[in-house]
This record gives sequence, C-alpha cells and structure tokens, in this order.
Amino acid sequence: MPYIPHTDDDVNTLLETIGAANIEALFDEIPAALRVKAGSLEPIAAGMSEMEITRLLSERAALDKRGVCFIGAGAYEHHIPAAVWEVASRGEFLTAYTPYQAEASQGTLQLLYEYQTMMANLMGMEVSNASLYDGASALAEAVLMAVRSQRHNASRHVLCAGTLHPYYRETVQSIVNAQGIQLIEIPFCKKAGTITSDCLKSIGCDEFAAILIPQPNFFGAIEDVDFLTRFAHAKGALVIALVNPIAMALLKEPGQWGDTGADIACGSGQPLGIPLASGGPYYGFLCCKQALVRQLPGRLIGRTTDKDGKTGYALTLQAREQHIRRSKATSNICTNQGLAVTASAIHMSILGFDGLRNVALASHEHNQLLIKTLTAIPGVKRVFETPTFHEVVLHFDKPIKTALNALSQAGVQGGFPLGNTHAEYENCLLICTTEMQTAGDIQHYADVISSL
Amino acid sequence: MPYIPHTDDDVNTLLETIGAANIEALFDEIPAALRVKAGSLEPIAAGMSEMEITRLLSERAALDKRGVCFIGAGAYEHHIPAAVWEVASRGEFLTAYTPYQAEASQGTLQLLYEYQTMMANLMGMEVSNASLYDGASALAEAVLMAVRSQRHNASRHVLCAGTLHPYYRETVQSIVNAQGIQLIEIPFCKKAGTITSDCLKSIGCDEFAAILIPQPNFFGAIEDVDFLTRFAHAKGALVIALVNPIAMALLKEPGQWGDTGADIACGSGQPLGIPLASGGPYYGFLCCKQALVRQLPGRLIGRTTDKDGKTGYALTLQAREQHIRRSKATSNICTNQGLAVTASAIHMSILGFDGLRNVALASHEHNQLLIKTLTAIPGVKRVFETPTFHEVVLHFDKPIKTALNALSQAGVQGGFPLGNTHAEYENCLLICTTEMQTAGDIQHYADVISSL
Amino acid sequence: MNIFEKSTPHRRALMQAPRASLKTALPAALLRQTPAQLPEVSELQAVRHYTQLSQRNFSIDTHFYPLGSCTMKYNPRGVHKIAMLPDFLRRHPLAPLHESQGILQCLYELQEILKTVTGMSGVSLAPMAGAQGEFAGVAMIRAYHQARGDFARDEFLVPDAAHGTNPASAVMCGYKVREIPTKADGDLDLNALDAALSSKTAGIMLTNPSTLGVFEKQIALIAKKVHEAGGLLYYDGANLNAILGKVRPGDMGFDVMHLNLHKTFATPHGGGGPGSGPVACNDRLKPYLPVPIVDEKDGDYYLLDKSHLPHSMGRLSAFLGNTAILLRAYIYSRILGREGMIRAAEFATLNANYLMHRLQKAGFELAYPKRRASHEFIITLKTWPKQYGVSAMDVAKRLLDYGCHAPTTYFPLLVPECLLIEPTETESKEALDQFVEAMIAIQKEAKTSPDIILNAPHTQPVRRLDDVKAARQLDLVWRKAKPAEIHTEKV
Amino acid sequence: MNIFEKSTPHRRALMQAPRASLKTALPAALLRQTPAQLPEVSELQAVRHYTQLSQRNFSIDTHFYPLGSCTMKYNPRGVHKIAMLPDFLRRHPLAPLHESQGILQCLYELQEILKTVTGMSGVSLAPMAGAQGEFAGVAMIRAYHQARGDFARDEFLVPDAAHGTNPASAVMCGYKVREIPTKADGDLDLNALDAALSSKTAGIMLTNPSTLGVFEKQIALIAKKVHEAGGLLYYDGANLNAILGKVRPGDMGFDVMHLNLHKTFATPHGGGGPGSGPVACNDRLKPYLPVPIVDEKDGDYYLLDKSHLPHSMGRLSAFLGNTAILLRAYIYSRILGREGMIRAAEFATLNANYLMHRLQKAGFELAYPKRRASHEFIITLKTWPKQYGVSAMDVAKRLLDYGCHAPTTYFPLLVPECLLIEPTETESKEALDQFVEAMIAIQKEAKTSPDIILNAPHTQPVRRLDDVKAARQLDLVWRKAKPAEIHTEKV
Ligand SMILES: Cc1ncc(COP(=O)(O)O)c(C=O)c1O
Ligand SMILES: Cc1ncc(COP(=O)(O)O)c(C=O)c1O
Repeated sequence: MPYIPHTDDDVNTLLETIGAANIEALFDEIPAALRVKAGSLEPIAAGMSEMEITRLLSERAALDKRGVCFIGAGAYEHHIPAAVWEVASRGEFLTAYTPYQAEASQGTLQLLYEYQTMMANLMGMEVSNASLYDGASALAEAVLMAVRSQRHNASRHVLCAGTLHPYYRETVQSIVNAQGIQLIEIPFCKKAGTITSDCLKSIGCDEFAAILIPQPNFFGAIEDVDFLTRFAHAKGALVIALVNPIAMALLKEPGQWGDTGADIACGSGQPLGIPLASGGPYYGFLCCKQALVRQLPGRLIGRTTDKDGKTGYALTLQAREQHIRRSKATSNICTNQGLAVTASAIHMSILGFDGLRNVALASHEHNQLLIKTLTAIPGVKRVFETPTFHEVVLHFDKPIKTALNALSQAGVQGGFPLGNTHAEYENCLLICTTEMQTAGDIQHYADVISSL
Repeated sequence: MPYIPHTDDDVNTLLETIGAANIEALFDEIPAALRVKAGSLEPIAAGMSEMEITRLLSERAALDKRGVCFIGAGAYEHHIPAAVWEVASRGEFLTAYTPYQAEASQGTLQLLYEYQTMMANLMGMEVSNASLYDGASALAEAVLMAVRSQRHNASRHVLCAGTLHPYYRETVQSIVNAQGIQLIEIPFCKKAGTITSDCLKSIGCDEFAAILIPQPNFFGAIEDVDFLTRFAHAKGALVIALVNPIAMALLKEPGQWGDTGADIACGSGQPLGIPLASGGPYYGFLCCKQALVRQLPGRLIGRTTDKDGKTGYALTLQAREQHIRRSKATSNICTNQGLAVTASAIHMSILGFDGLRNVALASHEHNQLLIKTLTAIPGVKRVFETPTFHEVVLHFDKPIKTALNALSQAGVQGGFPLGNTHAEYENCLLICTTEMQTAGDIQHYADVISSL
Repeated sequence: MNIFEKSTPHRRALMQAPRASLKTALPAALLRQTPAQLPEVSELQAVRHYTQLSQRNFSIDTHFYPLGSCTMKYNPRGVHKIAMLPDFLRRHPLAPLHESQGILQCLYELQEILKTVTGMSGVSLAPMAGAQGEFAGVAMIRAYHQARGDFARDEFLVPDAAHGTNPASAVMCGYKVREIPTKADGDLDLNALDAALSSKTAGIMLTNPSTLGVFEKQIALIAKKVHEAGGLLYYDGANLNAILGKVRPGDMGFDVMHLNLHKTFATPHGGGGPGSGPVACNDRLKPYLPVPIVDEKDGDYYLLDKSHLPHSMGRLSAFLGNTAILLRAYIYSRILGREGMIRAAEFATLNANYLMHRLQKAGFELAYPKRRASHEFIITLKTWPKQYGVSAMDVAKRLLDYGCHAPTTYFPLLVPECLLIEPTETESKEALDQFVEAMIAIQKEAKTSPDIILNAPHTQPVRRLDDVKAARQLDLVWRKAKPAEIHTEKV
Repeated sequence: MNIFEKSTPHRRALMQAPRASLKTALPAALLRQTPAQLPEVSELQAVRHYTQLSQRNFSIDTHFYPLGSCTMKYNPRGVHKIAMLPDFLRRHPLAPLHESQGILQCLYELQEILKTVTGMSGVSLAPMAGAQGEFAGVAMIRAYHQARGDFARDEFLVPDAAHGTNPASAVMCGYKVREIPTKADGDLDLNALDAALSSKTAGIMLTNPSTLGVFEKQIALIAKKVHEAGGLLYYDGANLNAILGKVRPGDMGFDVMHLNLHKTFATPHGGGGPGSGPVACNDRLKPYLPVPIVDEKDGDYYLLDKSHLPHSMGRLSAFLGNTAILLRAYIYSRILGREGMIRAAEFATLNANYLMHRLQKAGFELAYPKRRASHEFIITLKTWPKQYGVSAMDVAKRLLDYGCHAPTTYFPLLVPECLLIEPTETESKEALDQFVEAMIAIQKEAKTSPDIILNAPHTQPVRRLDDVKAARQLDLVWRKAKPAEIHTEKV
C-alpha cells in the first residue's frame, strides 16, 4: 500500500492486541448516520504510481515553461545558489516539526537564531522574529502590532502610502478590519510616483497610530523615507517600513530612517533565495525595536545555556503565542515558514552582504539600461520621474496586450500590466529587472517592441 | 575567488608564516624553462558565475530533450524512485572518499556491505564485490579472473557467445588482449538469435578456460543457459554469466544455471536505479562463488567487530588490491563507482524483490505487446524466433532512417539501428520496452509506422 | 560556533554574485551607509556549517516522531522532487494565464478533491496554514452574519480542549471567546453548551476527533443546537487524517473548515512550516470564501478575485497562498487516490489503537480509557510527579535518548501531565514496538533511577536547556561584543 | 542493525512499482524459482535507514579532509545540480546525434580545455578513473611500439614512490615492472634510472609533483634519457591540481597522461567513485587513443570510433565512460575559467606550504624538509613508535576525535610512519589552524597520556575495528542464520 508498511500479518497482530475484529470496528464510535455514503469519494480518481504522476506532472510543468522574465510586482527572480536548496532540502530540515523539543532541534533552532541576526542586521533593526507567512500578511501583523503597542495613542487609524502594492493593501484590510482598524490612504503624486510633502496635506487625518511606507514602492520608485519617518514620528505615530530586502543592500535601511529609525520593518523574504514557484511558499519577515519585542508576533529563538553551561537555543517568549496565551496571544500564527527561512539563512551566508549588494547593483543597473533602451523607442516613455530601484512603469503607445503577446512569442514575459490594478494606467507596464537578465535580453525586448 | 576562501589578510599571514615573498615563490623549484608560456591558457575562456553557467547548460540540456525512449542496447530507462537520488546525493555520501578510515566511514561501509548482500542474493551467488566501472569492463575483469583462477586449465582461450553486445566484446578485447587472452566467438543461430547446440559444433576449440554467456543476449533473446553451462562445466571451463539484473527478477539466476551454477556473474548495474545520463556513470557488478573470492578484483567490505565487540564494517582482503599488492594485485582498479552503488542499494531497498519483479514483468509484457502491435503492420516482422525479455529485433521493409526520423518527429526514439553494429541486419531495429512506456505509447509508435 | 563566529572580514564567494560595476547615480541620502553584518564565509564553509547543523535535528527522515496533533507521517520524496521541477519553480505568480495552465489545472483539481473529501461545496486554497484557515473561516462566518444584518453576535464558543489557535483566531476576527468544558469521557459538556448558546453566539469551533483523541459522538446534536441558536459551526481540520473517507465534516453539520495539508496531505513541516490551510465550506458560506480561487471554463483555468466575488472575506496573501505546498498536496492526493485516503485513516487509527493498548497493558494510564483512540490518544502521568518525582516533560526528554521524538506534552491543557501520542499510518509495527519498549524502560527507570530521567537528555548535542534564562536574559540577535562563550564542543 | 534485520516478510512499497499482471508465457525452465532475499521495508524505513547511515560518514561537506593524493576540495553543489537536470539525466547514450548536440558540445569543449591545460594535442574522455587512464595510456605506448615493429620492449619503469595503480596498470598491459628508487631529497635516483634503461624499456610512469609532495626537478633530463633509450613517458595526473597553469605535462616531455577529474576538477568522490580519468597525449600517440572521441564538423558534433581510428587501443566501456562526471568537470572548468585554474594551483600550494611550516614549527618532522611543498607534503612520525608507543595509524584515528579526517597514512611506502597531507585550496586558514591545533594536542597526549591515542577513536559510531578478524572470518554477505549480534546502539 502506498507508504503504509503493514503486512497482513502485522494487521492481524495489531487487531488481536487491540481486541478488534477488523479495522472497521475501530470506527464504531462514529454514529452510523454520519458515515460516508457509498460512492461519495468516487469523484476522486484512483491512485497513481510515482512513475505515472511524475510523467503527468512533468507534462504540466512543461506547459508553463517560458523564457526571460521581466515581471516583478512583489515577486522577484534572482539567482539562487544551488547549495541553498540542496542543503535546505536535507531530510533533517525538511521533515522536522516546529522545534518544540529544543534539545532534539538544535539544528533548526541555531539556524533560526542566525537568521534572526542576519535579518535584523540587514534591516538595521534590533530584533527579528523567525518568520510570518508572507510579506503581505506580515504587513498586516505589523499594523496590528503597531496599533497594539501604542499605549499613548488610542487611534485606530493607520496611514498608508498610496504607492503600496494593491494586493498587500487588500491583504492588510482583510486581516485588520475585524479589529476596527482603518487604513487611511495617502494619495500619491502622479508626477513623482511617490508620496511627496504635498500629498500629506490632503489626508485630513491628524491622529493616527502608525504610517506605512513601502520602499521601493509598488511603482519601483524610491520614497523619501527620511522625510516620511520624521513626519510620522513628529505626530507620535509609529513607522512601519515595508521594504525589499535586496534593495536594502543599496538603499538606506529602516533602522536609519529619519532621526531614530523606523519602528517596525517588514516585507517579503522571497528575494533572498526563495524560488518564484507561482507565488509561494515565500515568507514574511518582521523586525522591530527592542522595546516592542513583547508585541512581536510569531516565533522567537533565544540563545541560552544548558545544564553544563554550554550554548544552546530554544523557543522563547512563548507567552506571547497562542499555544500558551490562547485568546490573549499577540497573533494566532502557529505553523509559519520555517523551511523558507532556512533557505534564506543559507542564501545570505553564501552571498554575504557584498553578494547581496552586487545583486542589488546589477538589478539596478539593468533597470537603468532598460529605461534607456526602451525609452529610446518612439512611443515608449516613463510615467513617473522619481528614481527607481529595479522596477519601472513605462507607458506604451500601443495596446499592452499586443506588446505582451509579441514579447511572449519571442520568449519574453514583458511585465505586469499596471491597468490590472490601476485602471487609470491602462497602457502601462510595470517592468522588473534583476541580475538574471543580460544586456542582450534587454536589447531583445527592445527589438520586439520596435518591430511592433 | 570562486570557491577559494582566502582574504588578502589571509594570504599575507600565510606567506609570512611560510617566509615567502609571494605565491609565485612557492613554485620556484619548477625549472623556469618548463614554466607555462604566457598565453598558453588563452584558449580557455574566462570564468563564469553559477548563474551564467546554469543558463548556458540549461539551454544545452534542452537541446537534447526528447519524448518516449524505445532504445535499450545496454542502457535501460526505468523509473527511479525520487527517494533514491535524494538520499544518495546527501553530502555525506556524495563528498566522502573511499572508506579507508573505517571508523569515520561506517555509513558508506555498511551500505556497501548491504549492497554486496543484495547483489549476491539477486544473482544467487555467494559473494559480490562493491563495484567495478561498468558492465563491459566488469566482464573484462571477469574474464581475467576466470583465466587467472583456472589452476588446472592453462588455456588462455575464452569462448564468447556471438550474441554478446558488440561494445562489450570490444571492451573485453581492449582489456584482456595485452595479457595474451583470446576470445573465441561462438557464431549464433540466425534463426533462433541465440547459441544453439549446433552453434557449439562449429567452434573448433576444445580447450578453453571459460565461456561467456549473456542473458538476455544482445538481441533481447533468452539463451538456454542451463545447456550452455553444462556444456562448459563438462569441459572443465568456468561459466561467466553476463546478465541484466532486472531480468533476474524473472529469469533463472546465475547461481542456478546448469547443475552447479555459473561461477562468475557480472553485468551492468545501471537498470537498478541509475539514470541513463548519456552513458554513465553506471557501474559493473561482479559476483562469484566463495572459492574464487581471492581472485575477485575491486573493493570488498567485510563485517567485523570493534574493540567493544560491536558490529562494524571495514574494507577487507585488501591484499588483493593494488595499493597493497602493487604489481601483483588482482586488478589495477582503485576508484570505482561507489555513489552509483549507493543509489542501487537504496533502489533495491525501496523496490524489494517484488518491486523488481513487477518491473521485469511490466517490461516483458510491454515487449509482448509491442511485438504483437508492430508485427501486425504489413512489412514489419520479427527477425529471430526465440522468446525475448524486453528487447526485440524487428525488420522493416522501409529504410530504417525514414522510420526513425518519422518517429523522432512524433516524439519517439524508435530503437537502436542494428545495422550500426551488425551490417547484415541493415533494416532492423533493436527495440526496448520497460515499465516506462504505456500501451498508448506503443500504439502511437505503431501509428507512426503504419502511416509511413 | 555560529556562522558569525566562523566569519572572516572580507571573505567572499563571488562566483555566486553578478559582476556589477558597483556604481549608482542615486543620491547619497537615499543610500545605505554601512554594510550589514552578514556572514562572511566561503560556500564550503556555509555548506559544512548548515550540513552539520542539520544533523542536530530529529526529523521524520531520521526518527520516529509521534507528535500528537501534528500528523508526522512520511513526506514522500517523490512529491517533493516533482514540486521542485525547474519549470514549476520558475513560474512567476503573475505570469499570463496562457503560460500558467499547468499549475492552475493542478490547483483546480486539488480544490475539487478537497471538496469531495470534506463534503463541502466550496474551497479556497488561499490560507497559508491552519491558523490562517481558521481566521478565514471565522471571518466568513462574521461576513455571513453581517450580510444578514445580524451585528449582535460577538461571541465564539471554543471547547477547553481546543488548540490555542482557535481562541486566538476568533479574537483576531474581533470575537469574544467563551470556553466550553469537556466531560470526563472526552465529549463536550452539552449543558454548558446550552448555557452558552444565545443570540450573541456567532458560532463554535470544534475539532472532531478532538484533540483528546476521541470522536465527539454528540456532534449531530451539537450542530443542531448551534444552528438553532443561529450560530455556525467551524471545523478545525487538524485531525482530518483520522477520518478521511470515513465521515466528512460537511456531513457532520459543519459549515466551514480548514485542512492542514502539512498534516493530512503529508507536505513536509520544514522545521516550522510552510504549511497550507485551505478553507472549505457549504453553499451558505461560499460567497465569503477568501480570494483568489481557481476556476475553469471550457478547459481554460483562471483566477477569481474580488471583482468576481464581491462578498469575499478578502485576500490573505500577496498571491495565491503557499502554492508549491498546495502542489505537493495535490501530487500526494493523486498518488493516494480515493482508496489511499481511506487507507490513511484506517491505518493511522489502527496504529494509534495498537499503541494505546500496548501502553495500557504496560501499566500506563489512559486519559480516556473507555474510548477508542482516533489517530491519536492521551496517556497521563499525573501520578508520576508525586510517585517518582518525574514529570511528563522529563519523560519527553528521556525519550530522546531512546531515539524517539517525544509526543506532544502538556496539550491539551485539561489533562494533567499528558502525552498526546500520534503514530501515523506510515510507521511500522517495529517502530511502534520500539516506542513501547522505550516507555517501559523509562517506567522502570522512574522506579529505580529517576535521576537518569530528570537529567535527560544525555545523548543530544546539548543537555536540558535553561528556558527561564532564555526569556529573562533575552538574546535574539548575535552581537560580536558579547562575552566569549565557553566552548565545550571538542572531545 | 542492517536493512535486512529491519525487513519484514511481504512488506511492500507498491506505489513505486508498475502494476504488472504477474503472468508470463515463458517456459518455466527459463524462470527464476525462488525470490531473491532483498530488503522488505517501507519507503520511509529505507529513507530513514540510509539517512541515518549517511550521518555515520565523514565527508567534505561535514569535515576537513586533508587526504593526501586525493585532492578533497569542495565539490560545488551548483555543478552537481546542473548535471542532474532532468534533460541531461534522461538522454540515452545511443540517442541519435541530432538529439545529442547539447551534451556532445560540452564533451567536445571539455576535450579542448584538457588539451590546453595539459599541453597535449589529443584527448579521449573514455577512461572511467585514474587507473583506467593509466591502463589506456600504457596500452597506447604498447600499441605505439608494436606499430613500429618493436616487440622487444617488455619492461616498464616505475618509481618506488608511485601509487599502487601504476605498477598494477603496467602489469595489466602485459609489462614487467622495474622499480626505480628515490633519493633522500625526494627526486628520482638517476643512476638507478640509467642502469634500468635499455632497449627493453617501453616507458616510465611518473607523477610530478610526485606522491612525496615535491616537484621532480630533473624531469627534463629524465625525459631526455627515457626518450633516448626509446621509451615513452607516462604522466600520472593525480597531482595535477598542484601545477595547473604553472607547468604542463606536455611541456615537461611527457607523451601521454591521465587526469583525475574527481580530484583536480572537483567531481565528488561519492564514497569511492565514480571518477573519470581522461587520457591526453601528444601527436605521436594520438592514433592510439581509446574510443569513442567527440569530434566536430561545421558546428555538428559526433563520435569517432574504431572505424575512424583503426589504430585506437580500443574501447574501455560500453558507452562513453562516466559521461555525467565528465559533464560535471566541464561545468566546473567553465566556472573556474583559465584564471580560476591557475588560482587552484596557487592556493592549493599556498595552503600546503603554510600547513607544512606550521607543523614543522610545532615540532613535527618533515620527510623532505629542504623542499617546497607542492599541493601536499609528508610528515613522518618515525620516532613515535619507540618514543611514545604510538603509530601514525593511532594518530590518524585520534584525529577523527578532533573532527578532522586523517591524512593518507603509510603511503608512499618508502617514508616510515608517514602522513601525506593535502589541504586543497578550498579550505580556509581557520580550518588549517584547527588541524594544527589538533596535531599539537595529540603530540601533547602522546607524551602525557598515549592511551587516549592508542584507544582512539572515542567519538565515532564504532571504536577501533578488528581488521584481522574481517579478513580471517570473512563475512561479505549477510545471512539470516548468523548468530544474533550484540546490540549496543542504545544509550
Ligand atoms: C488541533 C490543531 N488546530 C490548529 C492548528 C494550527 O495549524 P497551523 O499550525 O497550520 O496554523 C494545529 C497545529 O498545530 C492543531 O494541532
Ligand atoms: C598518485 C595516484 N595515482 C593514481 C591514482 C588512481 O586513480 P583512480 O583512483 O582514479 O583510479 C591515485 C588515486 O587514488 C593516485 O593518488
């Protein structure tokens, strides 16, 4: 039987020991009326061998094969050193549970502690948790956390840059709404593609618990984070930084924003060694100032010592969590994204800061090259004027569909049609570059567009 | 530097400790006249990043993409459970050396001991070594071993079935010739496609050290191994069985051939969990009767005990090997195919004998179906009449090239053109089936041929 | 030593990084000024460090892992390998639909399979773990009540045996939680339920079989009562492995539920996730399912979002949840097929009942001795602290020395000194017997040499860790300045 | 316990096997009558067993492994992963050429790279390890002499320091072996060479740097002498890592050689292979290279066999050697590029000389104290047995306790109580320093508490094994009937 080791003899011995006539008897406490009706499971196909499913799924995977990817919009294709997943996929990491038995889980625990250190350092923050589900839900948790920890500020309003990823915004809303928290959107400047000081004037909300600043923002543009941080801090609000971790190897890290740094930094860890894989599993990171640590949701690993004084690692501050605090927990999160974080820790170890910085610079260089090359084509122009990191919005004088189809034919995924989320930018593409494309790829892209 | 950890500081410290001015000084014992001339290495390209080489090689791999494979002729595509290489590729197996330090190599050593047991049992033989390079070179070693161990038979002639794989024959010849050993070919029966009793009459060589019997033979046909074994044993010759290990889950195993069994059994271990991979690495297995064990080339792992009486494993009978016995060794082999055997041991453990038997039966069933389906097409007929295991020779009334090209267009690799090795069978294909094809694939093959 | 202690300034592994010109035209004010302290090691050092670390873990691939409520069954390598096919890994979540049909078909078919095994009519794959599934389900119930204009219902009922995520999820949805006690036989106290139900009741969250390892026999009655009070029933699917193909939440009267694919559908737990917690519901709640959902028309697959489903409780992640985990669950479910799913429940139950009987015979006290075990069961060592000075936690640690991962300890909270034991269907009789032998040996040790238990573990990379120190002297991030630690790792 | 002891009769893992009808029309006389005793375990049991076994190995991925003559450098995971791409794995060795251009181009380019680094004009990738390369090379020399009608040459010269494969390979080619002694400074004894050279000399096999870890400075003179005597020179390329891009065998006067790709080109050693041992040669020997060889015409790649190269020494395997290992070497060489290859030699040499100096300073005796180390060097503990009662083997075992794999012991045979130490270029200064510290600690132990060394190892899965028993009570195949073994694996 697939994966089930029992021989006929085993079954007999087990039933004898139990004193049951057959396996069916073990289900005799289930009221007969509730039992599955014959045939209820018929719609599910019969089982397949590993050989058969491998062939079927290889065919399906091949259906989705594609060429060079210029889509970003929250998920970024970077090179992942082979060693990352080769090591992360080792059975001891892959098939362990949450490290509740610390002594038998030192591998995972030490790794997570190292990850916390790496992520805190990359963000320039004091502490990091051991992961949340994804960037969007991490942002939601950051909002909850910010509101919860504002003892002197009862406001349940949170300012949110209008340049936030729309799917992030939707996610935050689904999660925080039930607790009566309201997001107030700051409209962005249509010229800059960022939040400028003018934009703040129009909000009409002076009391707010926190502000939410994406860097770079959804349009790839670089926000004036110092200005926004100072603005919020001056109002007694907390600053939540939503950042691309790769960008933080080049751009100013949240811990340095404004005068005292952002209070909470979060985002998607996907660019740090996690494959695109149709959207997940990724992970959300969440860092904060030490003062907020007891409001931090998710697992935390602490360094401690054993009976002999030897260094060891254990889950700590569990009293924040649902399995101890139940209805009074900081969050309901339990299973999080351990394996993805495992890969990320290995990824950061192999690349080091210099490696990440090179990735950031190469991505940015390609962005500059792409802008130069494409806007040299008549009919293609930039939409916003603020400098960008590795994504940019370009407007085409042709229907986006035509351009994308031509690119697709040429083995290129041309970008994210901005009209999908922002109706007013119908013939615009949000185009992403990373270190993965070559100058040749960018020229190829341009050639296809020129030939339209 | 790729894979080299030295920082500038490290280099300086190391050179200081050595007392050398620079790295170049460390090469000062090499006579200047011999040193590489400037530019000698220019033809080699500059280095590439892992990202770049991954893209380049993925493109090359895709060039060789293909559909359903009906080629066999010594290398067979079977399903390999994913667990096999996932476990075999673990760093501790993959990056260990030959287990010279037994106490720090118990993993590899125990596994090899288990492999020896599995292979000996599958062959019905008393002992097995821990691998040779491949099936063909294993056969050559078997010949050398047979001649060497014939104390009462000074003949340096070895009878060789004419139904042997021609590349195996070439390999054996390259290796045994220098030692004055001569292969005498037994012509095969053109009707049966095997060695019949009539064939033996025409040899004209009555003194021979050994006979070499392939099962199934190159044409996929099943030899009368009992008869051939008795014939050889009656002449005081040893019997070398060259077998497909998967076939041994269905056909009579070497240990049972004739009255006392074959003396040596060898072959390619590839069908037991080793991917096709363009021809290697595979491995050769070599089993023999206990009496011959001191003539067995290659590593042997023995079970023993440690100081505390606990079971452990170690290389044994090393006095047969080149690193101890040097010019008097049984063979020059040193590095062999450890990792392939590692995979095979895991493969056999997961499948068990029943699994292998199912694979053998399915392969054989498909062979029967293929024969039935294809020979129903006018112009396609069987060439030999002896029953086959999972390969068969079919004759086409069209040029083989045309057929193969049409099949290739339809995503089918149709088989091995027998004319490549046997000029007299020009319009014949040696076609292989395993459990990997479906009835639909076979029908598809037939449809392409019918439509020619 | 941690990876930072193994670092050397300026060490690089540059073949991994692109050769960038290291220049940018961006204004300095926007730029990072000091490098982040990340590890500076060679690739070999990183591989060696993390390979060695991995060996310091128990895992299913190395040890029997009877962790109750967690369904630590074999995670087939074939499933993992297929999901890691390069073409699957490289697909961007926002790739155009015509370049996404392969994955979307898998997800669509998974939705259909989950509907069938749960007896529900709608499924969303969006939630990224059980807890998020709970949140989504409770939020759907909330949306349902509000859509009907019923804003008075602000209470959610949760049994005292429930997993901590249940009350926490209800609170995250803005509800007050009322705990319902359990009777001595492990079933819910119906009197207490009656007392709690009112026009304020939004719903109840239940696991069945419960986390006590028994099947709640009164479930039909409970459903009736809650429905009559105007509340809805949420099913916590963590224990679905026990009843796959035997009884379906939809048939039991539940309105909405989640599945833990990382339990029932064998996706690896990864040392703490990722999991996946799809929600399934009946017609009543379908309009409120989280988005996106995969739909199909004329053989073309596409995604439904808020524009198609305006009443949806919303989006739970930036994209479609833990997609590659969903893919694994799909592959696993196709390998098992319908018979395989039923078999999973049967053999998980068989193993649990066998283990329960053997332990009982060996003198261990069952928490619910009159009941069948479901896929798991509880023993209580409540007499041990007094009798031997040994706690359930001590026994858990000692089990590690015997090469078994400990069962779940101190959960559910209502059974004192409890061990919640779930062997799963993929463990052999030999593995179960070895566990029994270890337990018997520990029982003997408790009587004769309790110190060996109290000081356990003895064979792990570290001995008993100081949890109090971990919380009091909080050390979450490694800083160079810290006092040199004592190294005792060498012989 | 071994996998057979974990087996249970009739246990199956059928999702891996096709569903066959279990019937055949073949005559019973041809069929197997009794099943082979193979393991009967579940997939989980197999995975768990072999995962646990793997943890009982030292390896580069887990430990420093300074095994002299073996070049245990980092085996990049990227290389392995690319070579494991499904499209590479699935290609049949006899696939038509038009469906093989990808792999053939890689192999062709590898041939060209190997020609360049060796300074040779012909290459065949056929040999499957170093020893087979030696056999091929010597057979080529034999074919060369015979083609010239020179049948009198039946002797091959081999230095006493040579690896055991050298004399063994020469014998397999039908030659008598004459050993040439080494001088005290590590170079060859030229007087002895002169005395040995004659019209019976077919050739000489040399490693340079030799297995003594020193560069044979007289090589040009040796080449001259051997060539003048009508013999040819074979270069054993096991130590090529030491001189990559610094000096080339072709330029030193060698006629033919092999390369150990599993050493110099970092293909993983797999616990005993597979390796790959391509042969390279100069124009004189090109006609005799083993087949097949990859050739190119107008951008099309194809294979040369005996029909193209009638004088070839022949075929060495059924197909093209260890193709996927060749592919790995190709990928590695492309990542390194020309500068990277030179760097490999430089840093391997730097590390070896550093380690040599540090050990010397710590009081260890060098076998060749006046010489530079190449990529490896020898220390001799020849005074230790008398002084401390401790042998090189004891020290090797004790090193395991310190988390270092032992260097090569008792090879080369001419240096008593020797340790041949090769750190490779991919090890960090820290790893080298730790090794030195371990050696110093052991030196101290030798003086103060030699028993701890004599009884080493103490930290491995087993203690010192009884090799004599292994050979005397030969047990190569597990049989059920054997007396039950004592299990002491539990705490
Ligand atoms: C009974 C029960 N409910 C809910 C959960 C929460 O599931 P998850 O960890 O996937 O969020 C768990 C798992 O820990 C559980 O055991
Ligand atoms: C010097 C020397 N020559 C030859 C060989 C033989 O190489 P292989 O093991 O690849 O057959 C070795 C390797 O062990 C060696 O060290």
